[in-house]
This record gives sequence, structure tokens and C-alpha cells, in this order.
Amino acid sequence: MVLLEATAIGKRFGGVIAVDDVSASVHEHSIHAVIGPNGAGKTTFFNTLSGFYFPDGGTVHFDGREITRMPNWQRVAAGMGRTFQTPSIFPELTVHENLQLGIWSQAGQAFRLRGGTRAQTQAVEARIDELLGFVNLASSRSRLVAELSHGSQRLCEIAMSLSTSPKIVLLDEPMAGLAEAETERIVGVIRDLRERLGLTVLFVEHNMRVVLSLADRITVMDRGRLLAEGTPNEISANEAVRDAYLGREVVDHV
Amino acid sequence: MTPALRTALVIGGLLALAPLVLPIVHLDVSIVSEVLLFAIAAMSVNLLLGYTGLPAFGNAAFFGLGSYGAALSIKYAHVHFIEAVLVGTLAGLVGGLILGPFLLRRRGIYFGLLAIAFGQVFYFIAYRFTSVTGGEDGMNFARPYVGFPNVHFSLNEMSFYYVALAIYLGIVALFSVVAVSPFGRTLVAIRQNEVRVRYLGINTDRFIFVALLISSTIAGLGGAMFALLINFAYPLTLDWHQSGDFVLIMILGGAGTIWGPLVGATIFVIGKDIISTITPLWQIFLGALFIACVLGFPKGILGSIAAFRDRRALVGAASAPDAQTPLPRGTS
Amino acid sequence: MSSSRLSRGSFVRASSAAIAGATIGIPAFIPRMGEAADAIKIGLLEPATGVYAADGENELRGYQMAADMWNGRGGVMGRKIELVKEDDGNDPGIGAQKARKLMNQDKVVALAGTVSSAVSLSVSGAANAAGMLFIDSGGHTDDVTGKDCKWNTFRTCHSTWMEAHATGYSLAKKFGKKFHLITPDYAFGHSLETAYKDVLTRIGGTITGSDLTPLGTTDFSPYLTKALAGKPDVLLVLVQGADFVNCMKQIDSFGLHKKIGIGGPQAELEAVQSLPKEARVGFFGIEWYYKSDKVLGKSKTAHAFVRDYTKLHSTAPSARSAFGYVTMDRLAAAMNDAKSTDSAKVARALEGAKFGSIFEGTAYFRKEDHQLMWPMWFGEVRREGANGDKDDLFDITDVHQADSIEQSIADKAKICTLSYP
Amino acid sequence: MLEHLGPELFNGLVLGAFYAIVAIGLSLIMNLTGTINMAHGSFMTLAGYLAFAMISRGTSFWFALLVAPLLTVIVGVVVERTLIRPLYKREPFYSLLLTFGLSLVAEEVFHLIWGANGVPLSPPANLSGTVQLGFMSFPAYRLFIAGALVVAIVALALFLTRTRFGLRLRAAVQDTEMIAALGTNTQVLYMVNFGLGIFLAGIAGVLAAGLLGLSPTSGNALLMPAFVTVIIGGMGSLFGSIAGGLLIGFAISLTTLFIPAASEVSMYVLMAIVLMIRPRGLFGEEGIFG
Repeated sequence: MVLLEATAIGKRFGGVIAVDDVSASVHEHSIHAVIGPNGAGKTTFFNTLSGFYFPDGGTVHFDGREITRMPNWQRVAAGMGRTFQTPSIFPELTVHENLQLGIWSQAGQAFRLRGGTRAQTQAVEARIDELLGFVNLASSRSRLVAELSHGSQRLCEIAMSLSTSPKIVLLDEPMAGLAEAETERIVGVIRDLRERLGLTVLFVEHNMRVVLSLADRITVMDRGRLLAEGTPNEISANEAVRDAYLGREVVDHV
Repeated sequence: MTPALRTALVIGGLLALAPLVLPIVHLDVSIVSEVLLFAIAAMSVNLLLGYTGLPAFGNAAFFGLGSYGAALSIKYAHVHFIEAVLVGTLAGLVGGLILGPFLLRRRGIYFGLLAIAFGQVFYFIAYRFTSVTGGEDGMNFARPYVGFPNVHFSLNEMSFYYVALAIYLGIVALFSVVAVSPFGRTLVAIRQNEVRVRYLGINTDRFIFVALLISSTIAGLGGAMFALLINFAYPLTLDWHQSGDFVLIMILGGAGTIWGPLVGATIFVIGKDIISTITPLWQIFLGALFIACVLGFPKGILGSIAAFRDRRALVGAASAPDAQTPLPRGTS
Repeated sequence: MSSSRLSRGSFVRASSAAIAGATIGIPAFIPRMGEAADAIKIGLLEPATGVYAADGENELRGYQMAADMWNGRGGVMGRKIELVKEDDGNDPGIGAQKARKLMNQDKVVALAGTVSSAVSLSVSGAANAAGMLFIDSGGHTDDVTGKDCKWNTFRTCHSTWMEAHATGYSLAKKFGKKFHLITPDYAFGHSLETAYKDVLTRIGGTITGSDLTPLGTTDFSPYLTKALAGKPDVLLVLVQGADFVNCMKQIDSFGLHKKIGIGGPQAELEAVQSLPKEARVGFFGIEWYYKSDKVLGKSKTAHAFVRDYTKLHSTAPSARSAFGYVTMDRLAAAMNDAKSTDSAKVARALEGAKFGSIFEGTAYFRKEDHQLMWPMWFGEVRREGANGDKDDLFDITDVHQADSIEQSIADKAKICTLSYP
Repeated sequence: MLEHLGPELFNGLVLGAFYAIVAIGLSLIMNLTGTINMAHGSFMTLAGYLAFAMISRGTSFWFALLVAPLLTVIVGVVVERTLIRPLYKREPFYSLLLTFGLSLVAEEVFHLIWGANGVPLSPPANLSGTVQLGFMSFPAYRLFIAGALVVAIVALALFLTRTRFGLRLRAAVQDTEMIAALGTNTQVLYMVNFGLGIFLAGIAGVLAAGLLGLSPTSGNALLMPAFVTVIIGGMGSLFGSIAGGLLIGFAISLTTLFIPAASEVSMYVLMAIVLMIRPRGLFGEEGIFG
């Protein structure tokens, strides 16, 4: 079943066409990657799906509803979580406080002007433990996020995106700027998102090796257009994709 | 007793005893009332700018609305003290309701510009609507009685001060509760990263709107009390220069702190009073204070003290094993 | 309404005084806390900053001269007068705050001063709440001695009503009874407009038009063409400050003053000095002038005042200086008469007492509204100084006695009742 | 009433051109560095006073019109280097607060040097008359101002679109990081950009002094309309500032004619209407929260 479907998305900035007539279908319980060389428009495409921008043309459907122009915060309520290329967190708050917000939000408690009851607090704490356990950050619970390593910040952000109990998680270049060991941690967590939590994952990624090993389906973009879509095997065999990646890095990595 | 409550009791107690010391330092009790009312106005800025990160450069509009709300209700409806304060406070709230939808549309610099520009509308209305507001000449009125059924009593400067103090401490209490509530935490999170807050499923517009309404109501309350302190309402209270003073007071004391506005207001109001008595060039000193504060004390007095304490705490913690790994350079 | 431009020399003095003040500021501040207990302290509120700073300075000079004169004679009831000055910042809030400070901390026995009408009103209220005498020396709005009149508040300068009537009668006599008004669209303009309409009702004239112009109007040419089309005898320019300068410059460039009479409620010497020559045209009300027999007459005090002031400050005294002098002089005299510094007693002593001062004839504070009833003058502005004196810019032609230009006691009674506590 | 329409519209044009040129300067500074320059009006006043000082020492108006803004630029650049530069990495309200303080200091310094009341700055004699243009007559100085402002705006547009430096400046507004990577010294860019904004303020300041008079606070009168111009036109758009300025100019002149009491408020009403329809202003770039 298709969970997230983009149809003929177009987006321009001033005179520049960033995304031109791109479509993609993300199936439930799949790990779907969007790749493309620099300037391919993949992040812009990604942002129109997550509601960071609204597309100029085309439609986005999610979980059976049209969400093309739905405000980003409503998409979260509808079951969409996302992360950013540079970890988007609250640097001056602790890991614990970072996670509270999403839980409050999902529980409809964020608007409270007073602290919660004991039962409410306990429920929140239990949920935080659960999330931290999942991303393996329990030991950093009370540290300021600004003090964490880059990889841990990213894990914290993934935990935050999970705190609202999404159906799909959108990850924007989750490995960007990470060392080898940290990349492995994230790869493990992304696998777990599907295996253990049963979620759907859509991610934009540069690192071809990671994409080929992780994704079920791959959408390839180039210069704002859709170049190819298929399984990892189909994509690595595709001539056009090889041409787009001038350095033949696909071949080298396979 | 929590440390925060202890601090509150100590400061509250000192403020309650302040009138005893004033004659020694050559100050009139009414100027300390003014300090409290300016602190209240600066707290209204603090909620938006210090906590939520929105450049609230137009809060004088709400302050002035409160001022005129009180003055007009006394002049035309002959209401008593408490009613006048309530009308002024409501006027601030209404101002927030009117401007909110416009201000909400933008953030950052643009929000600041909108706040200044829309605030000026009220200035011009007060200035122009001579037949009702007295225009440039302002409105004079006698301070009304505090009226309860069967009981009337008037407030002299000393009793007025204690009323102002009670209101100020009430607002401090409100802030202390709200600051640690999910709502308050969300505002702080909005300041740090609004996009992320939205991607946690929170309609930040709604939070900002409510923060704006609380802010405008508090400013209106401060303005109403200010009009009753000087028994006068005039257009300059609505002007953006007045907003600038409130922002300075907040920054001077320490943005995002509970007691910062009080510290800032004390320095600003009393400092200005003393310097303007000494030299006609006080405006140069005031301008220099703005510049020095921005360049030298960006965190304000309380913020700098807290940062100093934190730094010591961090130095102490540095010996603990640090799991931090060096940040790799981004690839994009 | 306007203020003077500091001359080069006075700038040097002002800045060196300011620097001295800043460096010795703190020690200078401390003696104020505990000086001689027997001095009679008068609190003065004048703007030291903003657009009225120069007016404030001139009023202060007047106050100081009168205080020095009384102190030179041995003081009031054997006690020296001490002036305690505060900057009202042109802000009614600051004015009220400083008034309280002067009353409660400096223990002054009376307040005086102010230039901006809004500050006059707020100080009047603050003084009233404390039961303290206040003499408004320079805020012209009618309300001070009109609907906001108070037992404790007196006013030295003329009301806008008086200015409008003095000039209205003179202009009608000189040019004719058809007026066209260019009115600034705020409180001050509106009250002048009402007053001029009253003049025309009394003498049977007509208004051919009244244009409300917003503050900051730069181009008056549409109003001027419109005015001319109505064929008035007189064009009254009620706008002030920069707008006034613009309007007068355009009147000059259209040559309007050669076709019809040009006039306005009041011109101040310092303001005219700072005008470009091409804008120095028309006939205005003048509240006091240092160089005219019609003003000074044979009053020895007046001539001595002008001589001493000019010597002391190297510049001619303005009407503002006169306001300060008259106010302080009357205050001291009233205390002397009342043999008390009690506000109510001094107020009673001020009421109705006739006195001669630095102008020809006598004057008195009217008992019913506390307005100073003294003459107002009328004359033409000169482009260049006369008689070898570059400051001699007015040619005084008419004198109006106060009774003929201020609202009658009967009319005032409808809006103002003074009630002593 | 209608016979005044022509002259009033012309006034609107002159006024609008003033707002536009001040707004462009503000907007340049705001876009590149996020600095809200509350002292912009003070720089205008400074240029006016410098021109006044030069003219009263015998130089010609034309010389002063050119040199006074340049001197003001020097002051501006010194201010930028010493006071504003430390704030570039900080939140914008710090720069706002600092420049607000600066304007207070400036006002008092002008007061000390040139007095509290206005000083006369007369335009040259050959511009003091009126020019008969078909059905109506225009004050010559206003015609000249309109022309001068148009020339200044066109020159700026050419500078920004035709010169290498101008192109870099525009690129930097889009992406400061990128231009730094390309090797342009951003600090020099910031300085020149600030100087450019101040130069425009200076020209406007001298021209306005001849029209509106000169007093310690006179420049501030143009500041608020210039802010509104930026809001209406949209931040980051040169064309927006021009259109916004003219729109406000006409709005003010027309309300002055038909509903004088609303003349000050008219631009705010216009601003509210524009924002309801286009939250980013007429020509503003799309932001995150659209």
C-alpha cells in the first residue's frame, strides 16, 4: 500500500526551477531513498513532501489524504516525522527536555500553563526512557544537547521525530558529516525503525553505499527532474544514473 | 522551600521595606512605583523577546492603550480605581487581539518592524483624536478612590506603591509558574528553533498568539497603573521610543530571567532620574547606556552573573570524563 | 511654541558648562541633600533637552535674574531664594515624576516652569494632588486656566485665546474682516481656530476657509492657491515649527504677502532669528519685546532688566526670559506679602494683586481663573534687523489690554471653578 | 478639491521618492547583515547639518550636496567598523538597540553644536521659484528633488546590476556563506554596503533639509515611513522599496487632500492591507513560514 505519494511536483525559486514534474510513491513499511548529484533538487523535493515549502504544482497524498498545502505542524499530527540535514534540536535544553516537547505535543498537553499531575509526569518520563533506549542515548539523558557529539545529536533528533508517534519518518541526509562508526549506528537505527517499530522511512542521502545497502526503493533525481526509480539493483544498472554521477561512484561502490 | 521561592521572599521583603530607606538616598516613593511599573512593562517584553525570541519593539502600544483605557474610563465613565485598572488591562488585551493576526505573519526582523510600525498607529490615533484624548496635551484626571460597596478610600503615594508591589509580585508569580510549564518550555523552544517545534506537531502561531495576548495584557496593566501613578495619559507613552526603553530595560537586566526586568528598571529609571538632575546632557548618557549594554552586557546583568556562575560550574565539570567527540566538518 | 537657536558663543559656554557639570556632577549633587535649611526653595521644571531646550534655558535665565534681585535685597522674609532645577524632558510623565521629587525630596515650597502644554497640565495635576502652588510660565494651552484650572495653578504667559484675540482684532483692523486659516491638525491648532472664529463672530467677519494640515506638511502650495481663491483679506498661518518655516517660504515665493495680509497668533524672537530671511514676513502677536517703547514704556524696571540681561548673557532677552522673570518676581512678592510660604496663603496673595513689572502698565493674576492679565502686543516681522541691531526684528504697532482679549469672567465661570481645599 | 489633485499627486511623488531612497538604504543594510538601523535618520540629519555648515561657510549648494553625504559616509563607516561589526553574529535586536542608543547620542550632539531649534538651509536661488508646466505650476526645488532622487535610484540600480561589486553584493544577500567561499572579503562587502546605505541617506538628508528644514530630530520623521516602505515593498527587493515608497507617498498625499485627519495613519492602513494580501510584502522573497 502506498503511504506517501507525490505526483508531478514542481517548485521554483525566483527564476530557478528547483524541482520539475517529479513523482514518487513510498510504500508502507519500506525504506525509500532519494538520491541525486549536488543540485539535483532532492532536498527541495523532500521539503515539499514534509511541508517545509509548498510546491508550486503537483499534489502530495499521505495516508489516503491530500496534504499538498497542509501546514507542517498538522502533518506531524497526521503521522509524519522528519529530521534535518544539520541536526535541528534545541541546543540549550537537555536531551530529556528536547524529548518532552514532542510527547507533550502528541498528548495534547503542550498548551498547559502549569506543570502536570504525577501520573502525567510519570507517563512522559516512561516514554522518554523508551525513546532514549531505542536510540541508545539513555546515558546522555540530562546533558545539554549542545554538548553532545554530532552523531548523538542526530540520534537525539531521530528520537524527537519519533516522540510524536509518526507513521513515516523523513530523514534529510542522516549520515551527512558523520564518521564511519557513527554512520553505522545510524544505519542500525534506521533499520530498526522498520524492523522494530514497523515504520516507513523516506530519506535523502549522498552516501551511495549506504543507500544501496539500506533502501528497498530508490528515486534518482538530476537537475530537478526525475531520472529513474527502482530497486537498488535496477538503479545501479541504470545507464542514465551512471552518467549523472560523473565519477561512476555507483560502480566503484557496488 | 525552593531556592526560587526564597529569592522571591527576600526580594519581596526588600521591596516592601524600600520606602523606609528612600529618604536617605533622596528618592521619592513614587519613583520606586515607577520602577515597578516599568519592570512590569519590561516583563511583557521579556515574555515575547526574552523567552520566545520575538523582537517585541511595539509593546509601548499596549502600555499606552492601558494608560488611555484607565484615563478615558475615569474621565468619561467616572469609574473607581480598580475598575480603571481593569479597563486599562483589557485595553491592552484588545490591542493584542487586534495586532496579533498581523504580527503573527512574520518572524525575526520583519516581526520587529511590524511591531514598531503598527504600534505607531495607536500613537497617531491618540495624538489626533483630540476631542476624546486631549491629543498632544494629554489628559489630566484626579486619582479615583478605591471603591468597594460601602467602603471608599483613596490611595496616597505610599499605599499606591504597595498596590503596585502586590501587582508586580503577582506577575512574578505568574511568570514563575508559566516558565516551567509545558507552555513556557514550548516558548523557549520556539526561540531556539521554531522549525523544529513545528515539526513536533505544534502550531507555533497559536503559542505566539497566546504569548502576545499575555504580553499585551501585562503591558496594559502596567500602563493603566502608570496613568494612575501620574494621573495623566499622553501620546508619548504609545511611541516607539517608549518601546525602545522597555527593550533596553529587559536586556539590561537580563533577557529571559524572572528578576532581570526589575534590575533593569531600577537602573534605568533611577539612573535616568539622577543623571538628568546632574546634567542636561543626560540623553547622551542614556544613549551610551544602550550602546554599552549591547556591546558589554549582551546577556544583561543577571544573565552575565548566571553565565559567570555557569562558567565556574563548567570548569568544575571539566575534570569529569567527557564523551564528546570532535565535530566532523559537514560535507554539504 | 518655538525656541531659540543657541549662538556660537553660548554653545561654547553651554558645552563647557556641561562638561564641568558632568565631571563635578556627583559632588554637586550631594550638597542638595542637606543645604542651608532656611533658604526658600523653589522647584523649576524646564526642558533641557528636545525641541524646547532653548526656551527652557531662557526661562531659567529669567527666573535666576529675579531670584538674584530678591536675594540682593536681602531675600524674602529675610530668607534667600534657592532655585532647584529639574529637566522635565518635554515628557509629561517625567514632568510629573520630577515635580514629585521636588516636592517630596527637595522640599520646595512652590513649583514653576514648563514650556510644553502637556507637561504644564501633568505638573499642574501632580502639584494639585500634593496641594502645592504651581505657576506655569510658558505652556500656552487654554486648559491650564480653563477647563483644567486648579486653585494651586497660575499661568504667566498668555493663553492661546489671548493670542488669537489680540492678533485677530489687529489684523481685522489693518486688513479686513475676511480670514482664511491654515491650521495644524492637533489640539493646539483646533483651539486657535475656535478662538479666531470667536473674534470674527464679535466683529462680524467671515472665515473664507480653514484648512487642517497634518504635522509635517511640506508643500503648502495647494492650500495657498485655495486660500487665494477665496479672496480673504488675511491669511492666518497657525502652523508651527518646521511647517511654519515651509509655509512662510512658500508664501514668500508666491508673493502672497503683497496681495493679502499675512499673520499668525504669535512670533517668538528666537524663532524668527532662526528663520531664513525669505520667510520673515507677516504680522504676529508678540508676548513681550525688549526693544519697543510700546512694551517697555517708562518702566525703570523694564529698562534695567533689558540692560542687565543683555550684559550678563550677551544676547537680548526674549519673551521667555520675561516669563521667567515675572513669574519669579511675583512669587517672591506674594510670599513676602503673605508672610508665609504656605501654598494656599501665597495663592491668595497672588490673586488680584496689581503690580508693575518689566512692561508698561500694571498686571494681575485674575482671581477667577489664575490667568495673568497683562498686555499683549502686535507687530510686523522685519527681514533684517533695524537700528544697527541685528536682533531688532519686530516692529510693534499695537497694544492690547488683557481684559479685551481674554475670555470674560462670566464665560470662564462656565468651564472653570476654583475650589480651595 | 480636484484642482489640487495634480499638485498633491506630484507631492506624493516627491515624498514617495524620499521614502524609497531612505528605504533602499535601510533595506540594503538590513538584508546583508540583519542590522535594523534606527540611526538611519540621524545620518540623514548629520548630512543635512554638514551641508548647512558648508554652505554657511560659503561653499555652493551643489558642492555641499555631493560632499556632505560623502563625509557622512566616513562617519557611517567608522560607526560600522567600531560599533556595529561586533553584532553581525548576534540577534538583530541588539543592533536595533545599539543604533537606537546611537540616535539618542546623535540628537544631543546636534543639539549641542547647532542648537535645539531648526536652522535654515535654503536651496540655491535658481531653484527657489516655481516652474510653469502646462496646466499647473511646480516649485522648482521639488522638481529638482524628484529628478535627483530618480537619478540616484537609477545609478544604484545600475551599480547593483552592472558592476562586479554590485553583483557580488546581490549574491551575498542571497547567501553570505557562498560568497565567502568564493573569496570575496565579506567584511569589506559589509562595510561598502553600509557606506552605500548611508550615502543614500546622506543625499536624502541634504535634499530634505532644503525642503523640510533641519533640526536635531528632523531625520527621524522619515525613518518610520521608510520602515513601512520596506514592509510594504518586501524585504530584499530594490524594486519593492521603490514601489512601496511611491505607494505610500501617493497614499499620504491623497488622504491629505481628502481626509486630512487620516494622513498619518494612511500608510499604516496601506501596510495592513498589503500584509493581509501578501504577508511578505509586494515583492518580498518567500520565507520558511509562508
